[in-house]
Amino acid sequence: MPEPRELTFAQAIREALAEEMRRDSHVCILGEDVAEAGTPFKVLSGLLEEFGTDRVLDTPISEAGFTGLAVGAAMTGLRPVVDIMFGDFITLTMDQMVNQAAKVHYMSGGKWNVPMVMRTTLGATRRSAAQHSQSLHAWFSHVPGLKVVLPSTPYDAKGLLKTAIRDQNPVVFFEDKMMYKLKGPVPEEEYTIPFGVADIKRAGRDITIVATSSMLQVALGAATLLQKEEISAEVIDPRTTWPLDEKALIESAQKTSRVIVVDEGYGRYGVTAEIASVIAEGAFYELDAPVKRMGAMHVPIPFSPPLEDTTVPTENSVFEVARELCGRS
Amino acid sequence: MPEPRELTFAQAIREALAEEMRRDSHVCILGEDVAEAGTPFKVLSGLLEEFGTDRVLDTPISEAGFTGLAVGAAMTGLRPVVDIMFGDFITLTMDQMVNQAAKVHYMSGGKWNVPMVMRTTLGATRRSAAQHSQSLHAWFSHVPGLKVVLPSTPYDAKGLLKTAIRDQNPVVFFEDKMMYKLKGPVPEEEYTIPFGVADIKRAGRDITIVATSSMLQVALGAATLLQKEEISAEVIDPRTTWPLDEKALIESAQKTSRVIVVDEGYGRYGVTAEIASVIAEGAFYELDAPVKRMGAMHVPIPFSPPLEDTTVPTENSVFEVARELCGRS
Amino acid sequence: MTTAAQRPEADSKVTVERWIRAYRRMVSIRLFEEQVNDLYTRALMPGLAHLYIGEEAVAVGICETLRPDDYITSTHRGHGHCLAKGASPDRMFAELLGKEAGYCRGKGGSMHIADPATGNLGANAIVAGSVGIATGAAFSAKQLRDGRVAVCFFGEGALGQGVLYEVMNLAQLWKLPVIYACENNLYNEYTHYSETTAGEITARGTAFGLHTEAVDGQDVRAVYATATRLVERARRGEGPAFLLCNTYRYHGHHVGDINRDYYRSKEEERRWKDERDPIKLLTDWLLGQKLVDQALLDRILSEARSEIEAAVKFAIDAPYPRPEEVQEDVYA
Amino acid sequence: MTTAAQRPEADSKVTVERWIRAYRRMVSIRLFEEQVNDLYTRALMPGLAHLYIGEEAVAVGICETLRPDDYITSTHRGHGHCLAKGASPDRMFAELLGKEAGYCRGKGGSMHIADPATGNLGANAIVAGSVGIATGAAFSAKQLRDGRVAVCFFGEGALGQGVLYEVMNLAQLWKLPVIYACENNLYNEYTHYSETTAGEITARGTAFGLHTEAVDGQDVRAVYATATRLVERARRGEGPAFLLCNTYRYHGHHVGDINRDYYRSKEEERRWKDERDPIKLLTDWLLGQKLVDQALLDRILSEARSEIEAAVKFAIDAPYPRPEEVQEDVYA
Ligand SMILES: Cc1ncc(C[n+]2csc(CCOP(=O)(O)OP(=O)(O)O)c2C)c(N)n1
Ligand SMILES: Cc1ncc(C[n+]2csc(CCOP(=O)(O)OP(=O)(O)O)c2C)c(N)n1
Ligand SMILES: [Mg+2]
Ligand SMILES: [Mg+2]
Repeated sequence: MPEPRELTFAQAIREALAEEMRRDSHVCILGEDVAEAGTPFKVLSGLLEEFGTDRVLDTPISEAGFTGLAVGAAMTGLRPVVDIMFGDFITLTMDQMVNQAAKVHYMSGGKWNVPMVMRTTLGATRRSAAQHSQSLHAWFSHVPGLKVVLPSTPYDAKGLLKTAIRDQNPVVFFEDKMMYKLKGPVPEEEYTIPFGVADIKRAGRDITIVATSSMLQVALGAATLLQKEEISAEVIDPRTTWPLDEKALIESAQKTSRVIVVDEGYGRYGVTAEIASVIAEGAFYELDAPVKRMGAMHVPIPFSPPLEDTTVPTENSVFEVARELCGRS
Repeated sequence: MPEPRELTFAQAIREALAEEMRRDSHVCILGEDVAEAGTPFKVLSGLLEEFGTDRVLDTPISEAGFTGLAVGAAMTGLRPVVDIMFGDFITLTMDQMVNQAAKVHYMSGGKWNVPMVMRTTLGATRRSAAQHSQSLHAWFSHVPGLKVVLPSTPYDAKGLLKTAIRDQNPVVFFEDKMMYKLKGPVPEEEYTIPFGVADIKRAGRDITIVATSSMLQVALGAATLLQKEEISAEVIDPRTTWPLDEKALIESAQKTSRVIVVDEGYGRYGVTAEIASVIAEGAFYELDAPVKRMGAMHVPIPFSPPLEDTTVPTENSVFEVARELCGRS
Repeated sequence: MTTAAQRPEADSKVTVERWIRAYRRMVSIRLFEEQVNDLYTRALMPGLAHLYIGEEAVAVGICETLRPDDYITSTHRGHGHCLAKGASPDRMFAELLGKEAGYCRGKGGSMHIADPATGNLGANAIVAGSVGIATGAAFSAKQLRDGRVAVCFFGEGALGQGVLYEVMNLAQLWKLPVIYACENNLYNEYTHYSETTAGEITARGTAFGLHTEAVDGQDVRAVYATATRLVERARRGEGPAFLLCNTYRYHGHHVGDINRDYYRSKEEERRWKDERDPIKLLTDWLLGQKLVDQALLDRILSEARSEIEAAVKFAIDAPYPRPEEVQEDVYA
Repeated sequence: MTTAAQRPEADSKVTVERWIRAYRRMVSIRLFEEQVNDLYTRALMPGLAHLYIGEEAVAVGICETLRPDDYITSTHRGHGHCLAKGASPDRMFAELLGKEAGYCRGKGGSMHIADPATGNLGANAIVAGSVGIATGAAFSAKQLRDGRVAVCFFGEGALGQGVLYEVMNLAQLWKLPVIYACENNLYNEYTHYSETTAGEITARGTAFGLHTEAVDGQDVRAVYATATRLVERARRGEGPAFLLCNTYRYHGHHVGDINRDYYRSKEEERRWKDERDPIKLLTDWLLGQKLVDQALLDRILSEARSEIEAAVKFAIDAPYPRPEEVQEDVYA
């Protein structure tokens, strides 16, 4: 049989957008430098040429303004996909997303819908310093009315983005900016991936590593290191923080009895806290050790490389924590 | 000996501000309708008369603008206290607080400080609907560089606000808008309360109820109901979510072996998740049951009273969960 | 400022029926709001409400020129806008009382009335919270070429919110059919707008290239005449406009704001009520021009009164939502 | 637009020494930025940087009129502002390389240079991120009556951010000593400003009541003359001002933006470099007026070059921060 086709993470995103824009003329893209430039990360290159300036629109540097515009556009027949260049800039859109987009359907008693998608980025180690390196997805995960997606592979990125665009609700889609060049198999055939379904990226027996987005590769790397020590690690990716596939996470924990949760957001009051709590409660009687949480160090991300590199979990740090959790030393 | 003096929560806040403004001429107040009106909740009544329009300033309806102005003012010699009328409006200040205030000290290598305080509110059941009822303190607790304070009594409110104003860092101070009329003892003498020190509001043996802000009274009420069933509940209030007094929380959990965490923020990805995780890890070997979390229902707060009343934990719901946790049924 | 007097041609275009309809609408809004105040004082309404009394000519004058499928967005002081766009009082009252029969099944309350059937995208409790939504609706109208126009109502306090300038810039760049209707009733809550607003309000629109006009917001005929020109212009694809409507609220910022002496004088309130009342001005003109007789106006008034009273009764008797509904409508 | 020619009185006030100093500053900034580009291409600098080359006259013309204790806030394209306000190249380079000797001990990098000693409140990587900070510094200056002025540098792309209008309104209401210096270099990243900016840029200032002027940003004497008037005015307590400086960046949006044909022509770039270069314009004037001879300018150039080269060497040789430092400076 033929080699499965490989695409980069960026190509997978672009293909999902292009397919959905062909399928549904109401899908349009709004953001800064999304048209001619195709974004600074070149993720959208070519879409302007295919779909034209009516459907791929460069905006002023007005994150609140064009996000708010997208909310209204979504309520009135369009399916806008807004591009927030760096996840750090969602700070400017919180009122539009949280007080407006997330609540319109509920406040109107179910009368108005907001089928919009916000695409943005997360992740550090790009030497971009404190205002261009945050992973703030925990905030949106906290808000009823929003759905939050964290793809970790090209395959997931494409399938989840198509689902996001077809969803009737506001969806926030976080892309790891360091992952755009990562390659992975993506079939030619049409497919979508449902929200709220975790994926076991690597099956194992001795310990569960729950990993999101940028941390999946780190977890898989750690799992390989653990293998050398005869520790069989299961790596599971919830893929969406809301809806959250609690059942799959708890079952994996019940099976292995040891759990590490790794996410690139800040460790405190972040995504790892919710997932760890769900598991600690759901697998209370099966856990042999406390659930360990690993996230970004509780500091603004520094610019200096030797400092920045200490702020995020790595294959080795996850490996070490896992070894210890499994009683090796 | 004489009756201890009683003040309402609002009076305690006002007294803390007045004392600090007398002590330090650099303290000033900025916000909407804070001067003549003394805020819609009348918390600041009288301050304009004592300190004048140079130090109590009415602003336009520009939360981002005057919060940003306060960041710069704090860097250059003042100690501004900004008033954000409803906690729901912090959505408009996230960039100023998170990308600017929280990071200035770190990004400048420790050169600039931002000694400012943001006072705002939290809490539902005021029939104010989805955009005036949120408790979003989890967001700020997630951000390194900020400190977050959640007073639950007039005594704590005064002592913690004075500490906040004297702090060299940006501090966010959340007040339960339903608590302003609550009375409690507040001594005449000067005092402050350090951050990061939890307070045991009621000592107990059988179960620990960790409660913040608006949920303290609920927890104390539940503890009274539990007493009738010979269940001795310990009620502990962390008072600041950052810094967090992990030691005190863990010790209480180790002592009682059963824990409920109650906070009025949304239950998902909220403050209860972090506190529950800290306890589940720190008291892993002492806990006899999973840590239970209780927060606001995962819905935008509805207007209709019979609906709204079901969205927040109550004395009875906490009581029921506690009973079950203690194996009564 | 534009006044009806200056533009007879506008009047010639409009028929007597229109002014009678406008009269009925303004009267209904006022009676509706008086009932809201009454429900509050009788402790029958949960929470608070912001009354539109005194500003009726703005909502009515503008909505009179809109198509049923045109869009509006409203504010915390939104009852007048919703009624002017065609909402029915009974379901509005039901919403204000948190009842199942309300426009939002009780979930929204006074500040969140929304109704697709009348193009009402929703009132909003965030100051300037709906400026993005209105602009987005105009964006859809342009993309879908359905000829609709969106009107964004907001108080002058919303001039303090930067997002308004962000969306006006977008609207002008993309020539979107949206009218930004600024209701200057002189106060942001308890603070006079002159303490919160630097420069000329109309310059806030022209600075972003918007066609900008100011109108006497107490003169429903002037509001209608100006709004008609701006709406037709937008419908023709000539772009957005900024319309400053100078008006005044008679009551407190909300129903609980009773003692107002510390921020405005009784004399000021009296002057507006006696000399600038929109219903009185229209009445005097209709009678002065002999277009209607007092009897007709009296009949309209009593019809409106019975409609409003029936609506209140409907709402009071209506059932609350079932508790389970609290979990519905979070996601579509 | 104001040009130096129009205001001889400004020139008469200023001494030859000032223009020689301005020449030295502009040359240093250009040489500094050329080294930054070089460090990037040689892969010696982590991350990216946004070069100020072509815009030197704006920062130098404005900072020349400021007191050492006056405040500035800067942007992602901030090297020129920091140097013009007095930062030393060696510690700047050290910061760009993430070294301990850098202004921020390596924690900030290119986009976050800050230095209390020169009144630099910090460069900012959020577009319009420092407009609140600059306005707040002016608020402190007014409250503390210390006679300081704050200059807020920002690119025309920041006109898209609503918070700018919120703080300009506050500054005008409270008569704060702050100058909003808008550097219009024609592009927001890869998009021409005309696609993102409706109306006249100067109207964005006047709409909020600010005293507003526009100046040729390539003519350091014109910038200085105009800035001096606005700064003195602000210092006298007469309020804020908006200063539009028309300029151009020669290089890409950042050092990695090499192929620019898809958003602007080589011809356009050539015209600005050949005809509107700020250093060349000042040189021609100085020589034309016989105020200096070529030898002096050559000496200044070579002095500047050796200073910059020494600074680069200092930074390359400087040590990185200790890993433990990552946890320091989170809280004061
Ligand atoms: C973002 C935000 N800030 C503050 C408030 C509180 N608030 C409600 S109404 C109001 C005044 C609004 O004044 P204006 O826009 O003139 O409307 P008016 O009440 O005069 O009709 C304020 C400050 C709010 N609802 N939203
Ligand atoms: C809030 C925000 N949105 C987007 C960006 C990404 N970004 C960085 S620079 C830039 C363009 C800025 O253009 P301008 O303000 O004209 O400054 P210039 O680069 O031309 O000096 C953009 C969009 C950002 N840093 N901050
Ligand atoms: Mg008003
Ligand atoms: Mg530019």
